[in-house]
Amino acid sequence: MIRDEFTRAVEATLFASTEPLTPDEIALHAGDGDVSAALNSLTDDYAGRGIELVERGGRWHFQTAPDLAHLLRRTREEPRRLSRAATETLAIIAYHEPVSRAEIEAIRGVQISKGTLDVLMEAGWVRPAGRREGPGRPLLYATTAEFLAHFGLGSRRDLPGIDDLKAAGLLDPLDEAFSQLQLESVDEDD
Amino acid sequence: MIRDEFTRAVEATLFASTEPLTPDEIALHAGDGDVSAALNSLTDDYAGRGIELVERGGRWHFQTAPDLAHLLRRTREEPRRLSRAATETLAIIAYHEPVSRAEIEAIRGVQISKGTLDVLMEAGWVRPAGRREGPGRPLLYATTAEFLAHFGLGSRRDLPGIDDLKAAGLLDPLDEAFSQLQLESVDEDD
Amino acid sequence: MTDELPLRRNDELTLSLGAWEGPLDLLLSLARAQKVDLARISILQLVEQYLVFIADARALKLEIAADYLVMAAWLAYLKSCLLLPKDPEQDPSPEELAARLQLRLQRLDAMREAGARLMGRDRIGRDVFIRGTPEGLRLVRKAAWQATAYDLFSAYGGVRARTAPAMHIVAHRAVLTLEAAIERVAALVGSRLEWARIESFLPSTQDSAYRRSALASSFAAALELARKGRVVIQQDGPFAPLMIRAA
Repeated sequence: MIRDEFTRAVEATLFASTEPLTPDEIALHAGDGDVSAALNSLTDDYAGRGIELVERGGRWHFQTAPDLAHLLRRTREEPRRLSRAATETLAIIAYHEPVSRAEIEAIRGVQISKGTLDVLMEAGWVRPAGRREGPGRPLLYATTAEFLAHFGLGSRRDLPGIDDLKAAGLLDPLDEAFSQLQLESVDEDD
Repeated sequence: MIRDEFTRAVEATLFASTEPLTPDEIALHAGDGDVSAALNSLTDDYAGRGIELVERGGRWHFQTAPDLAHLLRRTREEPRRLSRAATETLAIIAYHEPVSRAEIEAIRGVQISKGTLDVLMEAGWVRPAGRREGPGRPLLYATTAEFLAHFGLGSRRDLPGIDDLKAAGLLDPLDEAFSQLQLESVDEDD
Repeated sequence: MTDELPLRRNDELTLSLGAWEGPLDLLLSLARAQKVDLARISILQLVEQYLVFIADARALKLEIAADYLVMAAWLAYLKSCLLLPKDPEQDPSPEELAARLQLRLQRLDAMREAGARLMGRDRIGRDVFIRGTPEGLRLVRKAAWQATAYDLFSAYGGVRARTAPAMHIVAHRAVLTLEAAIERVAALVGSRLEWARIESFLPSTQDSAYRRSALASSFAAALELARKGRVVIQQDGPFAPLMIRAA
C-alpha cells in the first residue's frame, strides 16, 4: 500500500492521462520528487494485478494485464486490420528505420501503393523522419512512440527476433548489388 | 498484492470500461465469481492510493483520488518580459490615472493595441476605473494594489516625480536614434 | 530436374497470378514449397520452377505482367550462367548472383514473418486495454509578466522625453571666464608703457569659438582693469583696433 504522497501523485497523474507520459511530463503534474523511484515502486506494486504499469519507448502508461485479453476482448475483430502490404511495410520500417520508400520497395520487390504508407501514418505508427543526404534526398520513414506502445514494445530492441536478423545480416543496408537485382518497376518509381 | 484471478479480472474490467458498471455487468466480463467480494477487496487495496474504487448509485468505477484532483489541471507560470509598449502604457497609467485610452495614446504619441491593455490587466496591474463623464464616456484605467506591491511602491506618491527622473538621467531619451544624434553633434564640435 | 518439382503445377495454376504481390513474392512461395531452409535452397531448382510456371501461365493465355517476364528473362540468364562452364572474367559470378537472390528471398521472408509476429503481439485495444475514461491532464500555461521599477520609470522618462516639446540644451564648450581673463590681462600688461592691441593678450588657439569667448572676456577684463586705474584703453574710431597699455 502506497502512502508516499509523491508516489500517489505519480500514480494519479498516469491514471488520469489520456496518453503515455514521459517522466518529465509526469513531473510537470506530480511536482517535485524522484519520478523514476516512484515509477519503479508503482511497477512493483502493480505486478501480478489486473492492471500493470509499463514503459514503452520512454513513456509510461497503465494497461490491463495481457493474460486477461480473453475476458476483455469485445470482438474478434482487430482494432485495425492491416493489409499484407501494410503489415510488411510496417515491419520493414520498424526493423530498418530510418528507411526510404525505394528501400522498402527493394525489399518487397514491388512498388508500394500510395495508400499503404498513409494508412500507417494515419494509425500514428509511422512518421516521416527527415531526408537522407545523397542523390535525390529521399524522404525517410521511422516508427513512433505510439507504435511501440500499441505493440507492447519497450523499445526497438524488443522487436521480435531483431538480434537474430541483425546477426544473419538480413537487416544490413541494401548494397548496390541489390540494385542490380532490382526490378524495373522499382527503377521506374517516382 | 492480488493473486486471485477473479479479482484481477474485475479490476481490469473496471479499469478498461468506458462507463461505471453494475456488479451484473462486471460479471458478464469477469466470469464466474463473487463480484461483491472482489469489489470489497479492491476497494480496500486502493484505499489511500492515488486511485480509488468508488460506487455511485450501484455502479462502480475507478477515479483519481479527489485530494489529487488539482494535479490534473496544473497551472504553470512562465516568466515573460513585458513589452516596451506595455511598459510605457503601464507607466503612463501610473502617472496619470485615471486615464482613458485616447489620453494614453496622446501621451505616448503612438497608438496602443487592444492586447497591450489586456496584458496589463491579465498581469493584475491595471484595472478599469469607471467612465469619464463627457463626450463618448470613455473607459478609464487605473493601477491596482498589486501594481504597487510588485513595484515596491507604498503608494502612488512614491512614484518619482519629473524632477527626480530628470536628476536620474531618465528623461534623456534612451533610444538609438538619439544616441546617434549625440554622436553627430560631438563630431560637429571637432 | 523438372521431375523433382515438388509443386503440383495444375493446383498452383488454378490460382491467378494476382495471388502474388509481384515476381519476388511468387519466387518466395515457390522457394517455401521446397520445404528447406531458405539459406540452403537450390536456386537452380527455384529458377526452373519459376520458368515452368511462367511458361504454363502463357500456355493458358493468362495475363502476365511485364515484371514477371523481366524476372523470367533474368532468371533464364542466371540459369544459363550457372549451367555453362565458368567464365572467370564474369563479375559478379553466377554463384554470387544466385547468393544475392537467395539473400533477397530471405530478407523478404524475414520481414513477412516479423510482420506476422508484430501483429500477434499483445496489442492495445485488442489484447490489452488502456483506461476507458481517463480524466485527462491539462497544463495551463500562464504568463508571469516581468518588469522592474526601473523599467517603469525609464519607460515613463522615455515617453516624456520623446513627446516633450523640443528643448535645446547648450552643449558645454570652451570659454575663458572673466576672472581668468582679468588675471591674464593684468599679468601680460605688466608695466608695459607701449600700446598693444587687445588681440595680443588672447591665448593662442585654433578654436574660433574659444577665441571669441576669450576676446569678449578679455575686453570686459580690460574695462574692469581700466575702472580700477590699472590700464588705459584707447580706440581711434569705431571698429578701429582697441589698444591697451599699463596706466
